[in-house]
Amino acid sequence: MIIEKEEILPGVYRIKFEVPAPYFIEAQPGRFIQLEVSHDPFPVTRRPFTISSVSESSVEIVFEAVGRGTGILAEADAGRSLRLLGPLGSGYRLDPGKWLLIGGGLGAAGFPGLAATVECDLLLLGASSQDKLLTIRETETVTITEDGSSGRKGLITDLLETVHWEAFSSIALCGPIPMMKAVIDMMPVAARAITQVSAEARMGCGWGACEGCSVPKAGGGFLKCCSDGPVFPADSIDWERWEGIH
Amino acid sequence: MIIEKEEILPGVYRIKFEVPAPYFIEAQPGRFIQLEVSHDPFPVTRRPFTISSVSESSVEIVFEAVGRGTGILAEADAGRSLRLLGPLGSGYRLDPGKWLLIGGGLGAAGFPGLAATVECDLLLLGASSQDKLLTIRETETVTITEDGSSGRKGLITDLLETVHWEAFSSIALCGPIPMMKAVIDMMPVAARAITQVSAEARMGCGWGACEGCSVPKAGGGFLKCCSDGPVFPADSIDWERWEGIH
Amino acid sequence: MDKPYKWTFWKREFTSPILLASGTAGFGLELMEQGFLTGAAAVISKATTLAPREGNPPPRIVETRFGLLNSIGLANPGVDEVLDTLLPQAACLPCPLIINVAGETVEDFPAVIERLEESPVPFGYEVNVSCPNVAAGGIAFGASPEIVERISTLVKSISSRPFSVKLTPNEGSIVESAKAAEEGGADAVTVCNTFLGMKVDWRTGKAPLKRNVGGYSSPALLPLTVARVFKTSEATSIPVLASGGVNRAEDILELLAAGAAMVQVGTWLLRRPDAARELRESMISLLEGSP
Amino acid sequence: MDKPYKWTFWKREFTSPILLASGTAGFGLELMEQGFLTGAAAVISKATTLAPREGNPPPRIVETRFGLLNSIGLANPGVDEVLDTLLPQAACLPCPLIINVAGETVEDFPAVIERLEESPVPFGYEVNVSCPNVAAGGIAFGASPEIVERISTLVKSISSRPFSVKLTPNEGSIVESAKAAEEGGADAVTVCNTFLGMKVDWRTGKAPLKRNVGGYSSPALLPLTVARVFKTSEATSIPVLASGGVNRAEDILELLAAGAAMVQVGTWLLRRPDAARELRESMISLLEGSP
Ligand SMILES: Cc1cc2nc3c(=O)[nH]c(=O)nc-3n(C[C@H](O)[C@H](O)[C@H](O)COP(=O)(O)OP(=O)(O)OC[C@H]3O[C@@H](n4cnc5c(N)ncnc54)[C@H](O)[C@@H]3O)c2cc1C
Ligand SMILES: Cc1cc2nc3c(=O)[nH]c(=O)nc-3n(C[C@H](O)[C@H](O)[C@H](O)COP(=O)(O)OP(=O)(O)OC[C@H]3O[C@@H](n4cnc5c(N)ncnc54)[C@H](O)[C@@H]3O)c2cc1C
Ligand SMILES: Cc1cc2nc3c(=O)[nH]c(=O)nc-3n(C[C@H](O)[C@H](O)[C@H](O)COP(=O)(O)O)c2cc1C
Ligand SMILES: Cc1cc2nc3c(=O)[nH]c(=O)nc-3n(C[C@H](O)[C@H](O)[C@H](O)COP(=O)(O)O)c2cc1C
Ligand code: FES
Ligand code: FES
Repeated sequence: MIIEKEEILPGVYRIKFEVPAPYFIEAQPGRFIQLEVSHDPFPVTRRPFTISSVSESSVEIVFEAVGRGTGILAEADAGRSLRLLGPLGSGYRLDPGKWLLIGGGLGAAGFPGLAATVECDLLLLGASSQDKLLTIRETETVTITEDGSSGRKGLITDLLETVHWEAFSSIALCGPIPMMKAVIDMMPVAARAITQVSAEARMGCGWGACEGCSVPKAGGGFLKCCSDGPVFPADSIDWERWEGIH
Repeated sequence: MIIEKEEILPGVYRIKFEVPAPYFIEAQPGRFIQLEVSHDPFPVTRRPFTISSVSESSVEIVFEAVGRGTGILAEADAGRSLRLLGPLGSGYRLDPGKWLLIGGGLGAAGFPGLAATVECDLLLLGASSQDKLLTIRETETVTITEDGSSGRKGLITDLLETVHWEAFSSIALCGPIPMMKAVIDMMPVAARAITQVSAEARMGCGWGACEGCSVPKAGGGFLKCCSDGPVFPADSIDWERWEGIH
Repeated sequence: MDKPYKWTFWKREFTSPILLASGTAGFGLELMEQGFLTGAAAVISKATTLAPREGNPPPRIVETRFGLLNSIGLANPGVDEVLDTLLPQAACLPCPLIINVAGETVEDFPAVIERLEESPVPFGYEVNVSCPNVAAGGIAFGASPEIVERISTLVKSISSRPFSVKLTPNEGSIVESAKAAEEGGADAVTVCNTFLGMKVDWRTGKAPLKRNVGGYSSPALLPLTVARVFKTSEATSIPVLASGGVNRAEDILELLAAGAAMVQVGTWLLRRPDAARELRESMISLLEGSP
Repeated sequence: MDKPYKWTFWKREFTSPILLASGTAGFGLELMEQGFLTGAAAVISKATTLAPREGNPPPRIVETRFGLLNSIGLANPGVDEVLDTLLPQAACLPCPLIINVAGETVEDFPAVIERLEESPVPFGYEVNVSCPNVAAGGIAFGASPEIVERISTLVKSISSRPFSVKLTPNEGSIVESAKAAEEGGADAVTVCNTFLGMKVDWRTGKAPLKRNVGGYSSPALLPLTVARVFKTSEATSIPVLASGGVNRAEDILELLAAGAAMVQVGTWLLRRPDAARELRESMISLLEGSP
């Protein structure tokens, strides 16, 4: 059941669901849920959302209304019951040491949970404008926007020049594929090796059965976003092929 | 737009629609409308309802919630806008002289308009019980119910024995097919010749194009309920074949 | 699709790509009376056969959860009555009339069309090879490319009017049949028709349709039509008339993008007799609004 | 269907008529872990081929307004890996496992099954003749009754386990192919599979699926399955396994009434991994509640 709903940015919503059992509290950051957005059979499949944060009795997501399913969700009021499946997939490998988080747009939706779990030293957030920029509390954040409405004006890659890559022992990266690829391409090889990316793909089931959610694998073949991921070592992905999909 | 809605009997509703132009006032009794019950594409077709009564700016129907479409209508509140097509079909031939009206259950839904137009001398109404018995104002009415909860206990045919058929110059008959056939079978031949029946059939279009609404024609072939009727001379129908349909 | 939006089909220019599908618009007469033909490029008549046909026993229309089953059985007054009564009236239609022709044998098709040639009214024909071939045990003519080609050749030989062959999605290969129609001289193919469907009441074990199965149509079948339009338009060079599943302006644009030359609206017309106008208007707004 | 409701299939008794359809349940392992196999009579595995297959380029799943297009491309690790890894794990399933087999040539089918015979795990096979026959230019094996019969005969000759032939609704005649499967010794036919479907973005003119067309499934296709189950069960005396359009208990009962021996649930399982339990329970309530 939806217990809270808020439009945190224009067209971007935070929804908190009540969950009966406390199994979400165990969910490591980066895992996701599958939401049944309508009582009708249509749209047929559920919609996947990264778990943004959890408590004993609740789970939160942050999403942007981009289409049909998220449009229905954006209209849903507190009190509405929706079927929710999860936590699904595997999240970030929670290595000790200092973390650098790099998020593009709504890619940062999963960072609150991650930032609360690991030792997050620096958070770089980019977006087209302030309107699309999530804020994540209690973390040193540097922002950049394409229109300069928050932080520097430019692309997230412009922030990378000054990063001391050696200072971090883990990097989390999440955002649109071209943005992630640009970031990966600019990284020193050593940084790539410690980078985990949170991937997105159209999903059928969300639990490993349908082979619908393929992400091109480095060296050939495909990974299953829903069960091999959605968080993957950056090196396990074939970035060229992946970029070609969209 | 629905301007009034009332549950007049358990599961039986009267709905009054506002209509923009006064063309309904001209509709002769027995004509019908096609209502689009949902904004969705499903159910695909409209639902036909006899016009129960009309005013300059409104049209009324009386219906029973028997399935999906009428179920949706039964839930619709005043203020809801529905697309309405009509008046469709051809109604009663309004011959002068005394009329006898015979209705079974909801078959009497169209009688208020008819009774207000012709010189209605006697109205015979039958139903399974009082719960299903419509009341039509300002007309001498004799009722009969299967369970005896209103009027005599029995079937409408039990009322026919005492009817002075010669006293009437027109007869209107409407109800379930087996009931209508039973009435027709008991009538003197002369009465049959002055009887008009209001027929029902599953409709596609409602305006004569699809050949979906066939009613077996006396002498072979089919009549189109929507455009040849829905009101037909009793003699134009092949009652044996018609009864076999259901 | 340049402004002021025009679609050319069979050498005529139309301001709308919408055809009213066979069996759902009669001969256009009822719609004309109400002024509901605005927005329609042409009307396709209900099936016309050599002899009059009563059609199937009722009920002929049965709804399912997400669509419609019909079992009309090609009810029509026969070609004589069509020539004597309906075509003279249809001469007043504000748009061209295409006559849909059905038969029980291969020879029926040219026979009906030969008669129709007597009238100046038809703009062209739609040859419905989805109906059962009595001589071949009830398998649709359209299931066999050889028969499709033969029928097309026969029709071509007796009429100089353009014709489309309306294919069936239920049997055979629609692509092979489309190629055969082109080979035989058809000026278009209609892709496709209703899909074989059925409803059973599980409580009684009975089907509401007396013949058990009927023709199923539904807006949910649009992707099936899109695929078949795409494949047949790739495989042939004659115009493809799309038919199946249209109830929105977006659906029309999608079928045009998939390769259709014109798009038919059938079942939706039963619900919205003014569908052609409505759909055309909202299609134009979409086109104007698009970058 | 006497209380305590039992369905007999391939000489086994089941307390549910529900099979989990190929490609939507993996090998049942994920569902087993969650306890979601309750209510399922058997799991049908995803397609297994001789060599491993990567599958089609993503996106592989595209939604349409009223249904789902998939273009998985029979992605699977190949029969060796299935034998080495998946079948040993599947030995713990609480219900039987039927292996769905696909191929690119006629000979692939018996070759894969010959290997699978090495394992004690499979309860039987489902031979997917809806896939394209490379030697015949990509037309589905299932389109030709002769080829269906040949494949059935070959499979019969190398395995004593029961098998079903999964027919295609897209090409040929499903009734003729069902008869051919019976003739060749098949122990059941599966009727049917996804329908060829496509989506096109009218603004860009592009199809989201890289191969343009894919397999379409939707609850709105149920009447198409009902008709085909009815016709094939009339024409053959082997069990018919219904597949297509089920998302309610009523749908299952309708397919059983139309002649199905067992009923598969596919796409709906993607949305409700515990569909088998849910559907079985509500089916039993309907049966109890009915007069
Ligand atoms: C593991 C995972 C986690 C996600 N977490 C979040 C999140 O926390 N917040 C958030 O806003 N979004 C998230 N997404 C994306 C979100 O699932 C999609 O935006 C949503 O499914 C779109 O549904 P729709 O019906 O509104 O869009 P549709 O109307 O179906 O399509 C609109 C657009 O969205 C794209 N799209 C559709 N489905 C997906 C999908 N499954 N993945 C990516 N793009 C898609 C389509 O290509 C299309 O361009 C996540 C996706 C995945 C796979
Ligand atoms: C000319 C005409 C006038 C009518 N006037 C009235 C009226 O004034 N008041 C009233 O209550 N009903 C009237 N009906 C019947 C009414 O149209 C049906 O009850 C209604 O369409 C059922 O819709 P549904 O979706 O609720 O039923 P469904 O869920 O579709 O079916 C429920 C039951 O209703 C029957 N049914 C479905 N459609 C029709 C139909 N078109 N005609 C007859 N039976 C049908 C089915 O056989 C089924 O048993 C009239 C029908 C016609 C043809
Ligand atoms: C009630 C009805 C009657 C039809 N009659 C015919 C017909 O006589 N000849 C024909 O070729 N197609 C006939 N069709 C098929 C339609 O012309 C159309 O091809 C089909 O319904 C698919 O399109 P739609 O989804 O727009 O309805 C009929 C369809 C319906 C619903
Ligand atoms: C994602 C997906 C994958 C599928 N993979 C296979 C497959 O590998 N082999 C097969 O025979 N059928 C496959 N199918 C078809 C289903 O088994 C089923 O026959 C079809 O989807 C119709 O049933 P439904 O409406 O219940 O989904 C697949 C269907 C889907 C949706
Ligand atoms: S979404 Fe089905 S396997 Fe990943
Ligand atoms: S309902 Fe279409 S002709 Fe009567």
